[in-house]
Amino acid sequence: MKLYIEIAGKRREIRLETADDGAYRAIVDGEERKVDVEMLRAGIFSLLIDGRAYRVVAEETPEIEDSAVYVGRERFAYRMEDPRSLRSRRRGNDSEGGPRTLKASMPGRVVRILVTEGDRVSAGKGVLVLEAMKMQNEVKSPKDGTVARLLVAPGEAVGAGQDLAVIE
Amino acid sequence: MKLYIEIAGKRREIRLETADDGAYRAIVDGEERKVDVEMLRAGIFSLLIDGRAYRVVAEETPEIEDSAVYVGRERFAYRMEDPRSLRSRRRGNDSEGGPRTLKASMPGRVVRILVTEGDRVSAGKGVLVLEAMKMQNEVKSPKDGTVARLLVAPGEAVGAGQDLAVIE
Amino acid sequence: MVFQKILIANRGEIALRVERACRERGIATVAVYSDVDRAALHVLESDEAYRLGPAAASESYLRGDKILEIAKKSGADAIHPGYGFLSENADFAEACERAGVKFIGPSAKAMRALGSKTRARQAADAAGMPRTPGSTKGLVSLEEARQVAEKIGYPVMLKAAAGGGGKGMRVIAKPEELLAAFDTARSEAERAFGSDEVYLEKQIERPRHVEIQVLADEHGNCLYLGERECSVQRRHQKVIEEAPSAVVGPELRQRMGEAAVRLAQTAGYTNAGTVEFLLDKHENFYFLETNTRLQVEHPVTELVTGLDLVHLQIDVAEGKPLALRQEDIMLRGHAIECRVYAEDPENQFFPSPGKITRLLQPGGPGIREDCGVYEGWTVPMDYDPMLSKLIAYAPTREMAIARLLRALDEYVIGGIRCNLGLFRRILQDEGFSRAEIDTEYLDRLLNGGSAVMAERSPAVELAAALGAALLENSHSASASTGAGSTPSPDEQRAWKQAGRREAMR
Amino acid sequence: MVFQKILIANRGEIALRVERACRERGIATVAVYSDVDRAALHVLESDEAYRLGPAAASESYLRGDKILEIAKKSGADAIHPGYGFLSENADFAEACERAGVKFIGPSAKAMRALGSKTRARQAADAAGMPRTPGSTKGLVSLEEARQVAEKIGYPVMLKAAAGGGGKGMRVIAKPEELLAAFDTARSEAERAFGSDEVYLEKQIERPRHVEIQVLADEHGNCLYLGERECSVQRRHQKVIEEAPSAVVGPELRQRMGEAAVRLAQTAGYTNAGTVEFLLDKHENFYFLETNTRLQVEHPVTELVTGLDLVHLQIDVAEGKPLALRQEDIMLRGHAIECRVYAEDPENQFFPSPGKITRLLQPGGPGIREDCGVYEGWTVPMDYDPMLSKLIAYAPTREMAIARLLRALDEYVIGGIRCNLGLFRRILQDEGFSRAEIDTEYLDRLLNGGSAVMAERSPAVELAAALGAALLENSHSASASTGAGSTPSPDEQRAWKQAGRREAMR
Repeated sequence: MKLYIEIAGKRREIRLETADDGAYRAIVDGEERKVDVEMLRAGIFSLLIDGRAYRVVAEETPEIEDSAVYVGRERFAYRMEDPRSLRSRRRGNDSEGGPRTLKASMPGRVVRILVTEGDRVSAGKGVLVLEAMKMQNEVKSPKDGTVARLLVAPGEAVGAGQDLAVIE
Repeated sequence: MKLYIEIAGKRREIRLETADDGAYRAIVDGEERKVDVEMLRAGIFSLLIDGRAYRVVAEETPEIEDSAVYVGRERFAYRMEDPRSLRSRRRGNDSEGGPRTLKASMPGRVVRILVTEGDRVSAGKGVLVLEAMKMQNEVKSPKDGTVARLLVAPGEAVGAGQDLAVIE
Repeated sequence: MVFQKILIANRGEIALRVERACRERGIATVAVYSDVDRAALHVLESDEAYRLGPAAASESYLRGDKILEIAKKSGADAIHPGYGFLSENADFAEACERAGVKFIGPSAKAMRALGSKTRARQAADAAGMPRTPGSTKGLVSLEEARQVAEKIGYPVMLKAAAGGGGKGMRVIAKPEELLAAFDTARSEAERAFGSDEVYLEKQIERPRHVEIQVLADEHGNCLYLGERECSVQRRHQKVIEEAPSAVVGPELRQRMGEAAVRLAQTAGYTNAGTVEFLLDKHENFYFLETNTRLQVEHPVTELVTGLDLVHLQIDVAEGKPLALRQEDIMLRGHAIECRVYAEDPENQFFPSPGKITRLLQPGGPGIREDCGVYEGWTVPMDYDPMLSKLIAYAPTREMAIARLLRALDEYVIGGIRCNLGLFRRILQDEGFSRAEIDTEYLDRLLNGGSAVMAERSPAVELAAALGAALLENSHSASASTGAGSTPSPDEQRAWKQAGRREAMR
Repeated sequence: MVFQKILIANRGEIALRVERACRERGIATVAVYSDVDRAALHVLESDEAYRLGPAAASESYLRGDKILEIAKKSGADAIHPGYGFLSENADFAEACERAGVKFIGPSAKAMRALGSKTRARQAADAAGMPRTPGSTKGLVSLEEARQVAEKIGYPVMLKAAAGGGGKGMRVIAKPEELLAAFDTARSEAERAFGSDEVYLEKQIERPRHVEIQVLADEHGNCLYLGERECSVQRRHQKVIEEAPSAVVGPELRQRMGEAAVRLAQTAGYTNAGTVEFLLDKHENFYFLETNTRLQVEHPVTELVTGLDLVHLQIDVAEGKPLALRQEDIMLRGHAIECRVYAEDPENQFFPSPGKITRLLQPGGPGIREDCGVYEGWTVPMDYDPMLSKLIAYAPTREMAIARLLRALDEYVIGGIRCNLGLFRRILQDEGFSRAEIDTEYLDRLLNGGSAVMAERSPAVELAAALGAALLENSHSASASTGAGSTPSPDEQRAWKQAGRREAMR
């Protein structure tokens, strides 16, 4: 299995091969590494690389686009590019101009909506208010424009990253 | 789903029914109980029965015949009799007379075998020695008889309950 | 009397904390829960549990009437309110008294005397205790506010008398700001606390927040159990607390402690309570307010005194006289607590409720964790974001810091964002090591540029890349066998064998 | 000097314990492991890890040569031996000295002086310390054994000079038993310890086992850190330990402590060590033996003194003079430790290695767990059965007992048998509550009939039956969807919804 991974600001090519005895070989960016792997339980590995020990823990994020591993205490978000990988996804790129979709910055509940469809808004103007864990947060318009659509209603619970409104 | 269960010295009939709304109804020995169930994670339940709270934890034993649950700190071994249940098994009954199979009382390693096939042994005579965790344990003949078969060799690792020898 | 059954009118780690104390005394516990808390730990570990209502606190944990009804129905002798929710609600305490259910805390009367900040300031004056200059009654007009501010000198703090947790508080640097602040603070106070009473006090320059734990029985005995320093705050919310304070010596401790005891006794206070002070750099201390309940940060006091505050609360509520005298209270070693929150320090500290998909907890010498969550638990969005309290004890402050950092290295919370990284940053900061902290310390640290990223060695990055690849590999493997994201025992075995053969070279 | 890197020549909880201390000091750690320990926690939490060899200790953790080679190759400054394995091996300590790798423990010379029980008895005489009557040299003949036994009076104990952990020990009640015992003990000692030296001592009637923790630096300073009572034993193996002893007052503590310090100083002892005594009911104490290493039960001393023994060991090994004086050592509160073993108290205490399929660990106030295992770990059959040490601290002995019982209630270890139930039985025993314990206490308790089964209320039995049924139901459900024994997220969700609707009525 060969895969490309974007992690810690680098793009790496990793080949994992099953050797004849059922074991693995790893070639990272063309360089073969001596790696000893032990899975303690699902998603928790002990890696020994040149004698150094690393505790690698999968975060097990529910969202596919948001994969991360911990090495010791450090969190590394990553993105796979292997077409065979289940988790490989392209992120939708927001175009710079054109309509912009307002997304929820945190999971929460919509407590107030400050505009109505058709309103003109300027960049930085509050569009609606989310509340979670006793903290209110005003979601602001990213640009000057018109409120094309409101996708949520007051009282509605939203997840992080959920679309809230479209500004044209 | 209806099942029979032997637990804490009692045989109980339990009917679990899925109600129309996807919920459950429990009838235990003909009596309907008000039970509120919440699974915290696989094998860990919170039960509320008439307001009392119980933490029920599945032991997740690897051996099918050896199922147990903990209620709080107390361990309850149980045996299912539901033919639909995966785990329902009949225990093989050792016949009182006739050949007797010596079983390992603990997982361990066979360190010495004290008899050879064909030897006459009396009840209580040591047949072999198992070692685990720095403790040696002599496995003894359960009856007067002849060593019909030795099923293990010195140095061999055995699991708890594994057959070691047959005494006729 | 000895309680047979206690209802715990709270949730999260504090509910579990109280349940554990009850179990240690052979007292049965009654838990209450809202709909989103049915699977919470405090329900799992209780002896009885009853539903309160929907998620919103106003329909569940704040419903004193329902809670009292459950207490009576279940035959509870007493109610422990924890902190937050109904813990400082004098009406609820009074309703308990009337219903013959013991409220584990001060009397409604003492709570009223010390609960309002203005009344507490009057009590401080009566007890002859230093407080910040300013008004001791609600301001009736902007004109009065102007006069007071003029007299004590700017900058001043405008505060809600009924406030708490940093809400309804405003710093006013110059006279021109007073008008706008006065009106908005009043209406904000009215909305948040149902009272528009506000007052003014002088702002102390770079103060430390140092508070005294007091404990009073119902027979007139009152002790102080040393101080806690809680200067590391963000938006007036405590983030890290420690005991003892690095700058409080025995003499100052005694002066502050005796002042706090005097205040408690003046108000007829009973049970555990905290008297908060601001401390300036000249060792002058100023009464700030009183918390008429157990504090979040009580464990640091427990670790340095060797006492158990919840047991002592129950002793007192059972009517026992305190078995300790002031000279029995010895402080030893140093304890530091981190409040682990579901919030994202890298994204404006936004709340981060959701499912905890991974939880590895630290342990070993000197580590105590009072945790209210578990792997698989979905942190609801409806309450306070506190997940857990991680506390380290060690012989010295320096070792306690090192120990907390070690514990943080072991700690993994996955699936939601949390503030573990913030603690690392603070605990590794030189200013914090030197105990050069005040209530604005953390804001300065956070504004002083983004965290210096721990240097990531190429080796660690390689490990991360390989770890991620291995993980994807195991995901693909299990996907192809159709077994979901958890590898089957067979697959795990295959991995193990692979590891044992020390292959991959 | 300050160590940069320490190799830990051990496994299990003690290896992790030492790793944690090193991490707190910024010292890198090197773990070693046998083939069955590749996935062990002490490997996971180390900075570097190297394979020693096959499972058998003689081919792995006892291979001093390999360990020293790894130390040199990895650039470790020092080796911490933990307890057991090479920790009391003077030849290994000497090899470390020669190789310029600091052995964290006493010098080989001091270890030899106190490691052999007969030589230690001579040292005790030299230090003017009371010891059990009997020989101070190996017995050369049965005839000599007869004479000694006659002189000190039966019953006597025949012991291996090189023995430990209760092995090679025999009680001889009358002269007729001496002949057979003498020969078998000699050959057993030869087999187990490579030395057939045996000696005789008078058996003390119903003694308590009380030991003194000592700590000596390399500059001639030596302290005692109070006592531990370890009278609860099975087959001369400690099961429960506590500090302080319920029967040792300040005066007796001082006498025993000073005697222990004298012995250590006579032998030129450095680092942490333990001097074991038998204590009779008249407060007479008799020197028993010395353990020239950190003890399993060191945490109870840490909790009552507030100190950290592993840090202190490293300080001493780094050549630092002790920063403490005897008058700084204060005992506060009470600590009790349970040694959690993979053994089956209901089946003759047979070992129970195997996979831990379920692990729920206790926490909260006053609980420390030094644990070497995790859920999913397969406990190997090749070593000591200790899984974990559960330790409770509380202001009083009574509260510590209650707290341990509370923690045991929270604790679940599934998949293998363990002795949690034994601790419940002891901690609930009246004799133990009254501290009426001696080294035969546990045998009497276990022989006094089987455990009184905790009464199982019909309600609990019903909960168990329903729990089992629900479990089978979820197994069947997942079987029918082909997802193995772990319910899928969807199924879990279905359960949750079922729960929320409060159905099942």
